[in-house]
Amino acid sequence: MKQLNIQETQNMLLFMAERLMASKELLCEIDGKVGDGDHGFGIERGFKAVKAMLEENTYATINELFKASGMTMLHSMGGASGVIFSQLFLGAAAIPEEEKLTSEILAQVMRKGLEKIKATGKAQLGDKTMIDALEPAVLELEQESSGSLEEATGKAMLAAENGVEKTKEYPAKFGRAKFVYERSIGVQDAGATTVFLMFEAMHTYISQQNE
Amino acid sequence: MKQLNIQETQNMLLFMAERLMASKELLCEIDGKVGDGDHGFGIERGFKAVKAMLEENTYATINELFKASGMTMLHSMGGASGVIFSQLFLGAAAIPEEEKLTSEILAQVMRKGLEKIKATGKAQLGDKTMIDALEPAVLELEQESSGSLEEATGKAMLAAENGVEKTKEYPAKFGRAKFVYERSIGVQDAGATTVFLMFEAMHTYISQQNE
Amino acid sequence: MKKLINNVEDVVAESLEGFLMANRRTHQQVAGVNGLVVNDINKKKVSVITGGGSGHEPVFIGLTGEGMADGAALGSVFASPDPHTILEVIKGANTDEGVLCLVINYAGDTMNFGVASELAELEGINVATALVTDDVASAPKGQEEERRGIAGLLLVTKVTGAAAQEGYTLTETKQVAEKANENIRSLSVALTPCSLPGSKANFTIEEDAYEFGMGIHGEPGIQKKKLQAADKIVEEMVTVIADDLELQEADEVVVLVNGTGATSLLELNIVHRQVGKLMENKGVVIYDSIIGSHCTSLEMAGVSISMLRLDAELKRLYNAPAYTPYFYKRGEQT
Amino acid sequence: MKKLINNVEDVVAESLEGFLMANRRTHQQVAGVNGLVVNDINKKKVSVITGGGSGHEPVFIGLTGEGMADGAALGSVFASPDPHTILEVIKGANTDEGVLCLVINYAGDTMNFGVASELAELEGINVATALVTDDVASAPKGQEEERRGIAGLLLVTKVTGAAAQEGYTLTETKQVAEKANENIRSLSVALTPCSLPGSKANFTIEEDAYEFGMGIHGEPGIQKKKLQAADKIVEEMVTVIADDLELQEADEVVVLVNGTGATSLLELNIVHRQVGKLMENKGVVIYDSIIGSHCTSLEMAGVSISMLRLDAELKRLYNAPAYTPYFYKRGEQT
Ligand SMILES: Nc1ncnc2c1ncn2[C@@H]1O[C@H](COP(=O)(O)OP(=O)(O)O)[C@@H](O)[C@H]1O
Ligand SMILES: Nc1ncnc2c1ncn2[C@@H]1O[C@H](COP(=O)(O)OP(=O)(O)O)[C@@H](O)[C@H]1O
Ligand SMILES: [Mg+2]
Ligand SMILES: [Mg+2]
Ligand SMILES: [Mg+2]
Ligand SMILES: [Mg+2]
Repeated sequence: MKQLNIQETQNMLLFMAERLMASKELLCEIDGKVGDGDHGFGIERGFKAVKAMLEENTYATINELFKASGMTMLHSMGGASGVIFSQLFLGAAAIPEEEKLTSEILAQVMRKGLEKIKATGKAQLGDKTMIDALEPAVLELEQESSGSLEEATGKAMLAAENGVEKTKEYPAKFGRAKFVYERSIGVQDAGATTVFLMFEAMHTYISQQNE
Repeated sequence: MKQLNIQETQNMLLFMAERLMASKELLCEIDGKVGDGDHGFGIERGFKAVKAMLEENTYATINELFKASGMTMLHSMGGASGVIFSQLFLGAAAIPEEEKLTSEILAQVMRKGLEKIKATGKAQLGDKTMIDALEPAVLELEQESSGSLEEATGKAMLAAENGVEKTKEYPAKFGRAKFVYERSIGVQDAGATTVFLMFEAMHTYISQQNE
Repeated sequence: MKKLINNVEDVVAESLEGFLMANRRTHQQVAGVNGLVVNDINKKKVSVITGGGSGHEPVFIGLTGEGMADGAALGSVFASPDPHTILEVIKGANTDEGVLCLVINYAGDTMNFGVASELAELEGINVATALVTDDVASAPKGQEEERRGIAGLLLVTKVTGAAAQEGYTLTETKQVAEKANENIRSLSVALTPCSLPGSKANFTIEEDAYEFGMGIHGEPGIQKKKLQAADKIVEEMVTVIADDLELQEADEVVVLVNGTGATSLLELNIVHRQVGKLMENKGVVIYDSIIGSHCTSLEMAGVSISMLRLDAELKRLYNAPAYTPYFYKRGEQT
Repeated sequence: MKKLINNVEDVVAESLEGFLMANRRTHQQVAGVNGLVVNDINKKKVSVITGGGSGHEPVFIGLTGEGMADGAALGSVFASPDPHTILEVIKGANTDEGVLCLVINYAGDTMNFGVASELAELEGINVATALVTDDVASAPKGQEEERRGIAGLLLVTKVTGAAAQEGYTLTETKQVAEKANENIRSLSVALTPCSLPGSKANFTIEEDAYEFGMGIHGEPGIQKKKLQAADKIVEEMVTVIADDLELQEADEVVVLVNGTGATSLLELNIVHRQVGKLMENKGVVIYDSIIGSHCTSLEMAGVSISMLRLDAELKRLYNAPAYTPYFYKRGEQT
């Protein structure tokens, strides 16, 4: 599959919302190790709101779809990840209007999102945040941007997974966990885990469409 | 041994104080089952004060000795048992002055104490209070009042022990435990346990003197 | 349960010392005992004192202040103060108009206050006692005087302190305390037990259970129940209280939602929400509500609900200004 | 940990509802969001608002009232409110003189307040932000602006609210908040963890250990230490605070001994006693002390100590009257 239309993209986001909502406990547990244990609740709140919104509305462009999702997350989640994760979707505001989702479009949305996140949160690769999963995933998307969505999301997912593993090695410099700088070594980052789960959900949805 | 002089009686009370202080945890645990778990602390406070007082002072009569002990308990323990247990010793105020402790004098002190306790606390035999240990013990003391102190305190101790066992059968009608009326069945009374330990201490002290 | 203390025996004395260091502008120690009185006792009005075991903070220290109690006698944790302590507080608070003791109805408290009152009378002090028996769970209707006292003490102290301030005589002040007590009911539940400093918890409450009908000393409740949603628990509590108080439509009440220690205000507010809804359904008017941890059992998680039915006199007295370190009322409510 | 709640998702909204039912004479909800403002916003003075995650009650609701904050935006438990909620509270509190946001320095809070402020400015509202960064444990000296905010927020809100009341401009009000923040240090320790509604505790603290340098969200502290007597723990805390604040002989401070949830007032007073002794040894004057559970982490057992160094301006502002549902100051202290 090389592209999704708007409705299919919307269904993919719905599928992602379900998957992430179901990961609440896992994400709380990870966040609880060195953070405050609420990441799963925030993610659940955000994706629950996104799901409700997507079930009610239709969109004329891919950009509108992503932007609406981002705005919904921004105004429903709260917490650090509310602003951070919503900006990932709001990246769609910075690219030309599209009616199809291709590997290239997805790469562009996520690249813009990544830039916004870095500008807002000031974190860089290696700071033990969701960026450690997101940045390598975006790089893969960009490399695979002429290939199939299945291949692109699959590689991005593996890169994100690898990024999650790497977060275990770093001390946290941003977010709640930064206050336990040394004690955070060995613990994986919650937000990075969410990024992996998001790519995993996209990849699973797209693979299922191919069958 | 048929009698103790004032100094020996004082030593017996010191010995009792040590023994009861050492029973703090046991008494707290028993009180905690259906009461508020502080009986051991109160008994420790009272006997600690008694011990300090006895180590500092000498007395001209048995009555003074017991009265001073009772007043010290009254003004140091607090709680229900502060008033109740101090009155056991304050019973000595109601009998003629004595310079020796015999089984008969002991029986008289305890009888008067029992009466005061009943008048103040309104509890009767079978109400699951320290009276269930004290009343049978006083009866034994009275029956053995012409015999040796060792025999008298030994029988009183056994009667008290038996009384403690009986408290398990009754529901509480007085003190903290009364509020858990039915749930208190099967649990022994803390104050009754203290009465047994007091008689046990007296008996042990007197037996050791005989050796 | 770990605690921020030094020696178990010094807990009450050190705590009082720390309290007084922070409140020296308004409070002072009664020399030689674990007791305190407000500064500048007004000799021309009845003094109201209270007291009991420690571990219920802010009760009893937090009940002392302008328009509330004038002094408090403090016992060891969960143990009534001894008569000597009480006597010294009575003497420290004594005025030309006499001293009223507000005592929660536990055997230890009534006996020790009883002995202390006798001693005070021997010293020529005019002293009276009013008992607080607000806990509906502790004895059936018809045996109200057997009931123990719990968090309702706050509200009884509020109106009684105001009466003394207004110049009521000792007898009148006692009467108003009794009237408040007749019009107040409370009920308490616990989700977790507490432990005395230096002890383990007395008993356990299973993860799916709560204790119904608690006193304030960490004793087990009268019944163990299966845990439910807050609204359900509150409904059971309010039903018992409202029935016992025979609340009628258009009655006016003051509500106290009291945390017993580890209960967050987040939860207490949720409890109050349901109390409000249930009262609205009954047509009972909540004149005012107090939500907070005023009468605690150390670190016990739980809540008590109290309701005081108002008449014109009690309402006026409730509305009078009051300022303690942990409770205030500006007296301007309309 | 069992809790008195209904549904996990409804905790904050229901709690706010319950709070407002009890405080309708002084407070009102901001329509559509979990936020509140005081009744009768004074349009002629700067409004001060605050907000953050829930689970710290009485913070943030308990900071709102006469002479304190004019509104508060409430997030989910331990999560900053979203920008929409904050924006609505800013709008609800807005005046001719503008709105100052008092925000504790956590990434979530600064980001969400940041977005909300941008949105407010787009709507023509004059809005400014002052951060509270009182926690000495969270970043070394020299990096004060990196530090997180904890219980010191109460004292910063006290003086900032008073400044707004006195008629300070928005810029001046912000400056006084910053000055208070520069002169305040806090440190927090925990004996037990807490658990979010619907979760287990995040981590455990052994029976012989405590966590040193806690935030207010139940995260682990910066260090685990072996449990000691309260006086020792307090000494360690006070030493860090006094050194960082560079307290000098004859300095005047306000002390806040803050319980984090399950800590009894009995313990807090013992903590305060030792703080008082240590300050006396140093020749530092404690102008006033606040002892209570003002900024909590659900049912966590622990304590934070805050010190605010006063100058003439801060003292005057501290002394101004203030009345919130959980804090008052009569303003007559001499
Ligand atoms: N400055 C930042 N830049 C990027 N990601 C961040 C930043 N701060 C926090 N995060 C991400 O947010 C996650 C925590 O989110 P969450 O627990 O929901 O918020 P909070 O920290 O407010 O409790 C972290 O695991 C991290 O990945
Ligand atoms: N009315 C009473 N008459 C006799 N003994 C009583 C009475 N009330 C209580 N007691 C005794 O006191 C004991 C409890 O003492 P303690 O725990 O020290 O006091 P408190 O009940 O105030 O916590 C009970 O076990 C019982 O034996
Ligand atoms: Mg978190
Ligand atoms: Mg007891
Ligand atoms: Mg007791
Ligand atoms: Mg959070």
